[in-house]
Amino acid sequence: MVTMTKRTFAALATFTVLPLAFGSLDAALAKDKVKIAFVGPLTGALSPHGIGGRNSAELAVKTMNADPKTKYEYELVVLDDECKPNIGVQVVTKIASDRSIVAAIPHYCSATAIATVDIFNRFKLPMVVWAAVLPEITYANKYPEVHRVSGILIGQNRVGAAFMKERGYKKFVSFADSTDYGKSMNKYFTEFTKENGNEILGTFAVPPDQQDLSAELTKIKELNPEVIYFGGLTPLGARLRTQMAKFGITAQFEGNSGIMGDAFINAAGPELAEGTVTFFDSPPISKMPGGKMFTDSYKAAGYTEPPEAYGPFAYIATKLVIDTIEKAGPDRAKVTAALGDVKDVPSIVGPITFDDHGQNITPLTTKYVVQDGKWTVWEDSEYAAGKRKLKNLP
Amino acid sequence: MSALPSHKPARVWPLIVAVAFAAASLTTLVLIENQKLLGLTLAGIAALCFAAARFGGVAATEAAASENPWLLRGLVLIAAMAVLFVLRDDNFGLLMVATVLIYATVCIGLTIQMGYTGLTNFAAAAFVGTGGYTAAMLGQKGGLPDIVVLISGGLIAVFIGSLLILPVLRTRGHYAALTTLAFGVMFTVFLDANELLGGPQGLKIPGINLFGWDFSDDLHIAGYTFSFYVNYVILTGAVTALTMVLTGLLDRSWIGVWLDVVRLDETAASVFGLKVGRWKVLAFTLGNFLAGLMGAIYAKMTGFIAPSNFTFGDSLVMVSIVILGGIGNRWGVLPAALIVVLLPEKLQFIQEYRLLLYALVVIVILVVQPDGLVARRVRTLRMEARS
Amino acid sequence: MGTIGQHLLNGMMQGTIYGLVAMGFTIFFGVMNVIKFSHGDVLTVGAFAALVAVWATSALGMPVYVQFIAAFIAAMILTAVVGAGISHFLIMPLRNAPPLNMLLMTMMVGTLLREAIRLFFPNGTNPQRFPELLPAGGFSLGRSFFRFDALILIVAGVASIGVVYWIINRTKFGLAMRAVAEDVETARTMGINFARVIPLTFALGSLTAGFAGTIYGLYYSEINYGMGLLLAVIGFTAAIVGGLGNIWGAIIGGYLFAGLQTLVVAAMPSMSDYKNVFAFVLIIVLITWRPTGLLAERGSERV
Amino acid sequence: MTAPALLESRGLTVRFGGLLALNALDIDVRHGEVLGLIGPNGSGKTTFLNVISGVYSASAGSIRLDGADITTASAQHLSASGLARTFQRSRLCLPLSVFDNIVLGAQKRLNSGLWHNLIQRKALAAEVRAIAAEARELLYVFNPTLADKLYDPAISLGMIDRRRVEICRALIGKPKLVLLDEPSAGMTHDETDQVVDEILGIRKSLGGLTIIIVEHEMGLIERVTDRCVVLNYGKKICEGKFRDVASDPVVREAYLGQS
Repeated sequence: MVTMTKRTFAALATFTVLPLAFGSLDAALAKDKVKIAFVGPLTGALSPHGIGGRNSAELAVKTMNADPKTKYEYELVVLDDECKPNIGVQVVTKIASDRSIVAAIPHYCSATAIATVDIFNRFKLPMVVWAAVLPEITYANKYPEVHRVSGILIGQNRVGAAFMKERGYKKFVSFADSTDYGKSMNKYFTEFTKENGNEILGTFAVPPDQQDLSAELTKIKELNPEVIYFGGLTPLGARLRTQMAKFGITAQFEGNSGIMGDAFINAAGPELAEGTVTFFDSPPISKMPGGKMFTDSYKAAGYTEPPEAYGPFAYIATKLVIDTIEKAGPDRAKVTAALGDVKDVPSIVGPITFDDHGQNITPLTTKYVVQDGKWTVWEDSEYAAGKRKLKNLP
Repeated sequence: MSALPSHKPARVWPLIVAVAFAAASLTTLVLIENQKLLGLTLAGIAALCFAAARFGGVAATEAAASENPWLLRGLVLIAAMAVLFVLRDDNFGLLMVATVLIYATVCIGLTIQMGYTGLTNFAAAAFVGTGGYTAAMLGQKGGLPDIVVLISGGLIAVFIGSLLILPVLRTRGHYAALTTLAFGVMFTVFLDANELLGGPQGLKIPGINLFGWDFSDDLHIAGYTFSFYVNYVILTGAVTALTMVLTGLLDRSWIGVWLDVVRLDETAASVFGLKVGRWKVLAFTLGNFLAGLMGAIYAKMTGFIAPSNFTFGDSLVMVSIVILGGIGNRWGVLPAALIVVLLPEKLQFIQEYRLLLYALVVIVILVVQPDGLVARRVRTLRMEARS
Repeated sequence: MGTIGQHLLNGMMQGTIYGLVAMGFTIFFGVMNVIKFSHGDVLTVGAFAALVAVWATSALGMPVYVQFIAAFIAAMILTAVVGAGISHFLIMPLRNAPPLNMLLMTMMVGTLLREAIRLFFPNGTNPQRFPELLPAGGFSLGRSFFRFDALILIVAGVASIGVVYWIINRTKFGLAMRAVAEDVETARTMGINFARVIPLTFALGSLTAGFAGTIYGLYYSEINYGMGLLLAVIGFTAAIVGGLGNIWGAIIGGYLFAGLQTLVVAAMPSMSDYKNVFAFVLIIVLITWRPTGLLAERGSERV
Repeated sequence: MTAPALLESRGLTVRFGGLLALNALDIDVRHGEVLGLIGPNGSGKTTFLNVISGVYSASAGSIRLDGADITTASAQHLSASGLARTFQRSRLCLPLSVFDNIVLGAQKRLNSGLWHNLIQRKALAAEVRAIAAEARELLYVFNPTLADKLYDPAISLGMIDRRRVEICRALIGKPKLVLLDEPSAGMTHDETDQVVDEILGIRKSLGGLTIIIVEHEMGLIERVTDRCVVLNYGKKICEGKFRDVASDPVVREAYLGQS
């Protein structure tokens, strides 16, 4: 920022356009300032996730700054990637070429992350992806700068398929959105379901902004599956669940990380959401060490928007980055090296260990079911206890 | 026949001042990060432009420019080099400048279509995307030199456009708007559904390499290091400049008149023997070629291509550049592209309120300045008559 | 193929909503020669107004039928006011500007409304549940399931189309509207208050969006800030395919588009992601065949 | 009837839906004459002009120009065969300059090739100079001050000057046959007189120009036409010198019946 402003003045002087008064320089600070960047979708349909993530990252920065023991004063630079790859490339170029930014916590959307990893590598900016879940982000390259705390979507689907098989379900319909996320979800769901010897009666893909699902649902009703698997995000998921009921389709509803969060239950209503099962890469944070502190301080910080499912991941990614800077110093290369050594670092979503691709390999994939309008861990639910029953159980 | 009225040659200094001012404004806007300073600068630039228009500065500049086209071109070249030097290692700034130039060139193509010929095109982003995907697919196969790849981007966009030519020729006004809109919406849906072209996840594309000139390398000139984005700015700048010159010549020629007549009155045009369809096809082709070509460059510059870059919303952004700039004025496209591309970036500090504010700004401009930033002037072929 | 009846009903419901939206487009175009692209987002505003009305009335413990009526009234009043406001403050000042400017302006107004709902409605980015106020259930006929609520809403939608048609063709206000649509100057000399007819027409057209928004909420039980955009695209398409300025054309266009979408999914379920590709290709073919719409726009160009 | 007519229509019929706009019309236009086309509103005068200039197409019958069948010819082809016209409602391109508007009339003489227009700018400039001189000359005949407004936008002109520019646009292409559709429309009586004198002047200087003129203003018709054809409900009801036609009882009834 300092160099930027200086250069701005140089440009102005060169062309003598605007007579400008010099702004007062910031008073000298006790601690050195270190900048880190957060990137996520802040506008558009996915903005609740982006904003929840931003709030959580901000919370981590505030918490660390409040700690007198930290060596540096941290500043969070927040940028909107609109969940579009080209905008992602723009904003990442911006932070990557700003030498005062030491590390980044980027991206909710996978396509955007896949587009930007090359830039992180080119400009040697270390980063920790907080939410995008497609495997390619970490596994299609071997960039030392690239890390990710969120699990890849393969795990959710493997756990999900095994779980459904255990329950005895045999006939599935896959319903995914036509984005990279939905397509990938469908791919792994199909793979694992077939591996388990179960049958997929039909596969449907619709654009995430499609409102009317009646034509698809009429077809699904004919197919009469035991389970409808949904690979997509909350808005379409809630729509599907709602319209399923209107068509009198009583199949069991199975989702994944895309519908995890209160928004789904609010939009579908507690009655319809009841019994929905989902697989997500984190245990309830309230049960994890430090988790309650996160929830409480998030509330205390006065954020009106919920952190959403991946808020805790943004929080731990930010915290991890800051801890690493504290240890290694505010230098991109040193931070990159130190991030490579992360192993069994405790966090509110479980211990973090990066493999040689920078992927966190210890996500605690957890099974959830909606019970009385709340996401409940399967093992703790009345469903597991046999007091309530999933739909269509054979 | 009486001799043509004699003119005093126009003074050239307003032109020099104007070009220097434009270069300074561009550099400043790209560099400024501080919000207050940005606001001040914008206000300053607006005030100066207003004053220039009020006291005849704009007219003087135009007169000087149209009488000394080569001086203008030379000045622009010098100014461009100065800007490049100041921004030499600012990757983001250079990326933004190249992006602005790409948008501007696409919108000059749209100006030929919508501003001159009156062909509504709400699928510009789809044609840009066609060029980008062509570059991606040809790049994957490999073997072809990049110059061929880039030009193929334009040609394939023309080819895809030719599938639409029948409805475009047969319909007018809002009906034509619908055909292109439908095509634009269809394009993204198709890319999302289609696995061959990378699907919604998109494709990676290597950078440009023209005749051994690798665009991914930083430049070292006279002890200074220039970011590799300078390559892209040079390329896009050259294409934009060439497009501006050719479009200017087109506008100031019989063809320019015919295109205008086709837009303004098809019946009169055909009664006086103009082959309306032929000129529409020419305009549609030129515009789509530019869109495809720039799409190929853009895809190679950002290194990645995905359907969500080429939505109806993106087409709308391009149409709004054309309208905000002053429809039919190719010069207006430049400041409009700068504002429309840079503003959302500079508004990052208001985060989720950006789109709201952007919509508001566009509405205000439309109400206050319905002719756009730089209204189109009446063409006078007088210059040609005297030379 | 036992589900033809089901698909027919689905298509009818969708077509009714599309037709209502297209009818708005055509009313605005008929009177002012403008495409008001914000129409879809006005519909969203209506749906959210209806939601608030239902929340308020149910919090006051009112019976369901009061909530039902309140939803429609709130939606229609708010959309009428918004529509008249847009016409007065934004469309009238620009009425002599090129049509493209108007199109861009109304698209931006749409964006503004959409973003305003997203940012200022509590939890506005997330989809909202719309309470079910109509009797649940239905009856089966063969392998088709006829929902009561769908049947009621189709009847309501068709009735509202009839009412609008009646207003335009049988009332004094409708006469004034049609006079203005025919020729502003003549209408003026006939003593028609131009400055009053225009906002009232926009209020009427927008109010149908409020009505459609409420139907939408009741039928899908879920509304969200972004639903208007696609509806605007489809409504615009339907109005154009039918022939701008022709109410019947708009309604036929609405049912046609719904029919196309349904047909693709019913015939080729595995290609459902190509649904809109097919629908739009057919639209392009149709418009090439009839360049001024199925029911051609009235009045050919005078030479 | 020794020499063949320049334009002849035989059994020319135009239908719009159920409406019979032109009903089996036989009209001859001789070389070098000024033919007046008159008749009450809606009698088919303008429709006749629109059919022969290729704006509408005939439902039945035939049209020949200089012996060649042009019944189904496109407007472009007709323009190339030497036909030019003005319109009842001014159809100038208002945002364009007077020069641009006039140049449209000379379109077929100009080189519209891309190479010529973009690259061979010297040749283009020579063309511009030549056509500008011609346009100036033509405008000068009408109104000397108009010649100085060659590069003003058409929108800045008054009604009468716009009409003049339209007529210049029709004349600059050196047509064989000019169709004037209500040249007096939108102008005052005095202005009309002025334009009539100018048309007569031009005709004299060009020599041998054939004109069909559609007009309501009977004074104008009386002064300029050699012959008149009277239409009613798409049918020819009378033909001859204006003086004879004007006194014809059938014509009088047609006009009276209308008013």
